[in-house]
Amino acid sequence: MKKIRIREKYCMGCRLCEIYCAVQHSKSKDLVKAYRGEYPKPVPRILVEEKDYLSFAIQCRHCEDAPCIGACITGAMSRDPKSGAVLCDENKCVGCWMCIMMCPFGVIGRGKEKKVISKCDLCVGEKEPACVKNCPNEALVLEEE
Amino acid sequence: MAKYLIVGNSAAAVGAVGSIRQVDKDGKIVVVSNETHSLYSRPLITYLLAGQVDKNKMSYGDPMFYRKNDVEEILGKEVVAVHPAEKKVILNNGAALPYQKLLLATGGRPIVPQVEGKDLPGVFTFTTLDDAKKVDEFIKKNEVKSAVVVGGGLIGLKTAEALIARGIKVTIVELADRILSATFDRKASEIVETALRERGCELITKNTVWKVTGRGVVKKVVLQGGVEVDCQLVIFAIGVMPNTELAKSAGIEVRKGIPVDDRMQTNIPDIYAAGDVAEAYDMLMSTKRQIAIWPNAYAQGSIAGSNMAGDAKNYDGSFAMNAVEICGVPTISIGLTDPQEAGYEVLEQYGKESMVYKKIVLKDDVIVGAIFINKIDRAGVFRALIKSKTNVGIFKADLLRDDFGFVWLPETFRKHMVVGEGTEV
Amino acid sequence: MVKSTPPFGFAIKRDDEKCIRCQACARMCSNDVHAYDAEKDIIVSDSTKCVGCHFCEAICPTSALTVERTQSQYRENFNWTAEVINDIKSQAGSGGVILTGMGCDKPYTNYWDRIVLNASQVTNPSIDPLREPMELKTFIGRKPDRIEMGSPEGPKLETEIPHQLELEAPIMFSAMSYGSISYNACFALARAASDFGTFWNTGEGGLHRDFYRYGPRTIVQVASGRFGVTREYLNTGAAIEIKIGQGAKPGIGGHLPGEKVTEPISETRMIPAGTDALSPAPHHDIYSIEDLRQLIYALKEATRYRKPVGVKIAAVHNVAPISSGIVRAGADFIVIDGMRGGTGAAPKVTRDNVGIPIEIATAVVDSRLREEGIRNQASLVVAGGFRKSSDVIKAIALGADAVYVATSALVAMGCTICQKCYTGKCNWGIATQDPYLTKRLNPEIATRRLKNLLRAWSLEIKEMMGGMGINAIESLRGNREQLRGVGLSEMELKMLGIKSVGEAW
Amino acid sequence: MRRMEVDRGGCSLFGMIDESGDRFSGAQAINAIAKMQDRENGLGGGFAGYGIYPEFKDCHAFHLLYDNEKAKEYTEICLDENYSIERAEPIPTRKVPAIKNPPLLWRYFLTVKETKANGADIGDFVVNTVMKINGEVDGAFVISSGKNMGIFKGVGFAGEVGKFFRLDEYEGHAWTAHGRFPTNTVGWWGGAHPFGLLDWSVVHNGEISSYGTNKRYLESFGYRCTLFTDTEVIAYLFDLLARKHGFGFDTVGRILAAPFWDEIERLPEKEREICKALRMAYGGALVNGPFAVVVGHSNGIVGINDRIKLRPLVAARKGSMLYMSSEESGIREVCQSPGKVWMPEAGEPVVGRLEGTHG
Repeated sequence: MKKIRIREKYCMGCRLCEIYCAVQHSKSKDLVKAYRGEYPKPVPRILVEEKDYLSFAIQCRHCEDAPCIGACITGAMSRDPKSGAVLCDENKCVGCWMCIMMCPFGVIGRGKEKKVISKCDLCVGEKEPACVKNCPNEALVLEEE
Repeated sequence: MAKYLIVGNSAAAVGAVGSIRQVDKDGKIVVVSNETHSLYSRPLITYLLAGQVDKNKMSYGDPMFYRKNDVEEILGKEVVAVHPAEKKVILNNGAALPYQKLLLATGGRPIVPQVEGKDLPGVFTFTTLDDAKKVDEFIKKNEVKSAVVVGGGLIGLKTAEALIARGIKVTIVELADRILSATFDRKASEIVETALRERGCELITKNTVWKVTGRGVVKKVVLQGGVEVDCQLVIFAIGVMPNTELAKSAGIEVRKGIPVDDRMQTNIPDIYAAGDVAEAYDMLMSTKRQIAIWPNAYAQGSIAGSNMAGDAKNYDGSFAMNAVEICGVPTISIGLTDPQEAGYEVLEQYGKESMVYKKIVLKDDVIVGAIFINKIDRAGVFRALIKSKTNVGIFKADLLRDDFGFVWLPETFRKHMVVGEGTEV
Repeated sequence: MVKSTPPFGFAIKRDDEKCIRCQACARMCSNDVHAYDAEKDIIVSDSTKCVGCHFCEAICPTSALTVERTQSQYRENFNWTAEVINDIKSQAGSGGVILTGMGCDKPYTNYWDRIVLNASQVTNPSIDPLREPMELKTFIGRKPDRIEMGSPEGPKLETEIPHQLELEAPIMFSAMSYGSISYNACFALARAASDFGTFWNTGEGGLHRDFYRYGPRTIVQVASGRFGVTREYLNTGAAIEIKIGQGAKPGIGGHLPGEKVTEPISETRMIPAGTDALSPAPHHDIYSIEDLRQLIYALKEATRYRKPVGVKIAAVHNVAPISSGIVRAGADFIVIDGMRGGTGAAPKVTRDNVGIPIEIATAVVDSRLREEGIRNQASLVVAGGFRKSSDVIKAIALGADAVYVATSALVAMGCTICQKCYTGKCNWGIATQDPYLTKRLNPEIATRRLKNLLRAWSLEIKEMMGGMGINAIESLRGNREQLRGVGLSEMELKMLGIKSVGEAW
Repeated sequence: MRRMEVDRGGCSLFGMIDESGDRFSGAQAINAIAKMQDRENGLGGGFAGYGIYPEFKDCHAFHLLYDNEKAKEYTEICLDENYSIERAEPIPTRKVPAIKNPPLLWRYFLTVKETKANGADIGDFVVNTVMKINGEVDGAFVISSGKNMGIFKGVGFAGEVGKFFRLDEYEGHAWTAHGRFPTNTVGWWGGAHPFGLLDWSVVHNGEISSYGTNKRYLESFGYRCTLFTDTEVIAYLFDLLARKHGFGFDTVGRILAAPFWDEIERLPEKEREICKALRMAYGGALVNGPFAVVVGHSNGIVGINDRIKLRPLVAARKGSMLYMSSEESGIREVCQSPGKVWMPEAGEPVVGRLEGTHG
């Protein structure tokens, strides 16, 4: 499957991936509208970690042996057979946070109004995930594994 | 003939079906359940009771899961005997089901204390969909206004929360001096207790039920020491015991649960056990014991399934942990959260205003436990650190940082963590 | 008195309607221009710190930012311009030499813009480069005046051809040291040169171990500081260039401040980390042309005559005779760097006032070498402010064998010529050693862009050559008939050796 | 005398040789070139004949154009100083109505004074004389300076120029001819083709875009390009490459119309090395742009096309006769049933070699 490869040596910590991720998952999908008009403010599903000059963005790795899937008490978390992405059905998720506990990367968060989880969906349906598309330094690249 | 026979129909069964089908696309799988409902998510029953989940949406994940995986479900039947020598099981209707590989995922059943009035209408346990339906009907029929939940563990609290959501005044009775005493430390308990009280829930600790009284129907609960609590509903949630009888009768080794090896096999070949009934390896305790939580049941079922289908896989063990949100307070507890012995180091952070609580327990610079209350977002990283037994000595000071994450970990660890997952570090 | 500091040069305009408070600008600016005010939930920008590099503009996801030149102006005065006044104020404050970066920005005539090219009409056909081969292959190095073969049609080559650099297009990357630019920038130059089939130049910074594999596409420089020069270094490169001078600062040495001498740079240059790297103004073993000859042959000996050895000088008044001397001293190629050539740091007064433009220097050197009949003995590489393919083609037509580009390469990698290279705070990650900044230059992207630039210019050169009816670059070399001057004095035309527009053949 | 001449545009050219060395009348060349008259516009035509002065075969035959007697006087002083003049005479002409205002036309049969040559290469010495007269004597122009050959040219259609010079009365073993269609010049006798130096004569159809490069390249070898014509440049290139550097015509072809690099890459190693070396060293001699030339010299004639064959050149053979022409019609005019007719490849020289000679 195609996965997002993180290249920390090129991450400059601009956090635009977070911005574009949040907007991609907002109502309007428009930068200005999403940030200036939507409440609650859109939340990114990618996280930039920074320490001194080191930084990198991290989002769901869509692990081959994803512990979050088995941890899900409702079966909301599953692997999309087409893309191979680990996706969460927000209609099924009840916010038990088991997946948050199980994710070794800490890349599942509490999402919409803190009721359901929020995680990278690889922007399924788009040609390229928003973070990859908009990373100005190609620190995130989509690659076939 | 079933190639794979699974007794029990919850997390372990689902995990097993998934991994069997990864290896064996055609081998016949049969699931026997003593419940009459097709596969559903058992933890959802409190959400159902609270009205947060529709009764039509109780299925586990995709309602077509079994159909897609070509699984035959036998519902409402009890397996009454296992004949390992003949490789067959007998159902309560006398039918014999031969198998090649057998998985015992019989789970547990709630413990009901032998107190007076335990059989009165209005007294329930709460672990199955039928329980939820009965309680729901009872509440509606009797216009229940107040209830007593006996037991301040997770099931008790989730049930109490559901009842509160239904507008019922709830009193929790807990034998210990605080709720969630098994997984939380005192501070964590207090935060959750405060949240419960804020929702009008009453907590009575260091006490337990002496008797339940009422004429034809529950009227009140009398506690040890004579304290009386009026209520129309009593839920017993003081614990669960594993369903080991079947195994025992078949000559399978049984302790508290069914001990299994690292391939989830019991002492009898081709018979596996997984889930709440199994005693598997606890990494932190360095012993085999039951850890009755969903992720473990699924993982064990999955390992068992792989091995049953001939794909040798080892279970690398687990440890106690849980994630739960109670009355708007998200919590995660992992491992040894409150060791009393010497030799542990504790890092703590507590915000009085935010009610954010973070606690990390270390032994010899290795994390062995952690609690996260109200801010839980990256708890999984700590679980991974516990599991990998990483020495955190050099970045110990950073563990409590708000922005603690991968970037603080040594490069070698990051590399190790992300091998094969597309991260160049 | 009121502290009289020069007013700032830029004004930052922020469209608040568009600003989403993402704070990318605040996080990114190495000059700390932008800051987020959490209390008011706005981003405030301190224009006084802005160097006009436009990085924030580039990174702003909503295009909310514009960097403009400040509206603050002095009374109009052609003599006492704002620059003059500000320089005086700055020096009155510092008491020191004004430093700057990049090439001369003063409005001396740019002759490239005064030269036009020819094209075929009717009497000879232009050639369509998309249909016909169009050759840019160029060789740098000493050529024999004649080839000897056994018999008149004999198959045997009897003349030994000296080692040459083979270029796919007559464009190379000019010397920029590891130290003046970042590892990633060097990496991109090396890789782009290798992939494309041209050469890059180490400058006086030595060759980082990681780049030894690009040796066959590397010109290694030997400068007055001798940084990083070893026998292995010399033998790893494809050619050696002795650097005597640089167009941006003729007569001036180099100075890499100690804070830029990081561990890897210290290793590469073979100097202690943290110490200033000083390149003396002259080579202290070259006080005459005879000394230069000795160095040329010392280097040839050290490389067993397997590498072309060139000499780079700044274009100064006497450039033609000096070049002739260099060729006669044994150089296989000569590099002339014009006054618009860039630098990482130079005294402003030198940069803006010393040297001559490369156009004139190219013409007079080529003519002089031809007059002396020694043009074949050395290739002529010219440098200093080549901005576009037409500049290149005009230089070739004036007589250059190839050109060196550096500033254009930097611009391809992001540079906006803000001239603050010497501060080491380059937001584009090029002229800096700060690891927070250098990682902004992803060498893969930079490589791609450099290759694109080379490709684009090559295509344009081919288009123009095709228009002239020429399908091999050697037929353009020195072909001044293809050039005509516009608005130039007779003397300038004479120096350039070209006719005026309007003159037929 | 106007010296700046440009011969751009379409022209006709023709060459023929009897490789056995038998001589034949110049009338054939006149007829052939006249056949292609619609390729010219009457602004210039000319011929080179080889083997036409057997009685003076060891003398340099100088053909001179003079604007006036004074030019003649100066020139003759110069010639007298350096050569023993075996014979000096006007070039015989006949009246042709179309040929107007001819200059003074004289020829001299010269032997270099050994004291003057002083051991220097005779060829170079003669070249210097030509360069000197053409460059410094106002109103005088040497159009021909080889041995046992002569160039005859003028303003007018080629056929008429041939008649004017009574070429039907000469016999030679090789002839080349040219009819001009210059696009931007007034007619000048010296500017017509062939262009000659020593034994070399060049007739040329085309426009070389590399002129500036070639000119400056030649200048660095001491040539002075006074005519500013492509033809002059080609003549000097032949002189440099074939005479001075001693290359055979195949090699000259590989220099003037060099193969492309990708073709060179495909050659066997030895040949590749040679071609590469030639391109590297003789890049300045690569002639770029459309051209077809026929070059005459003492040992034969050579026809060659540019590297992508942008101008026509046809060749034919019959017995010991070799023909080359802009159009096949020119050949058919003088040889009705040639044994073989072919279109030479771009850059592939067609070589007519006088028996018993090399080159």
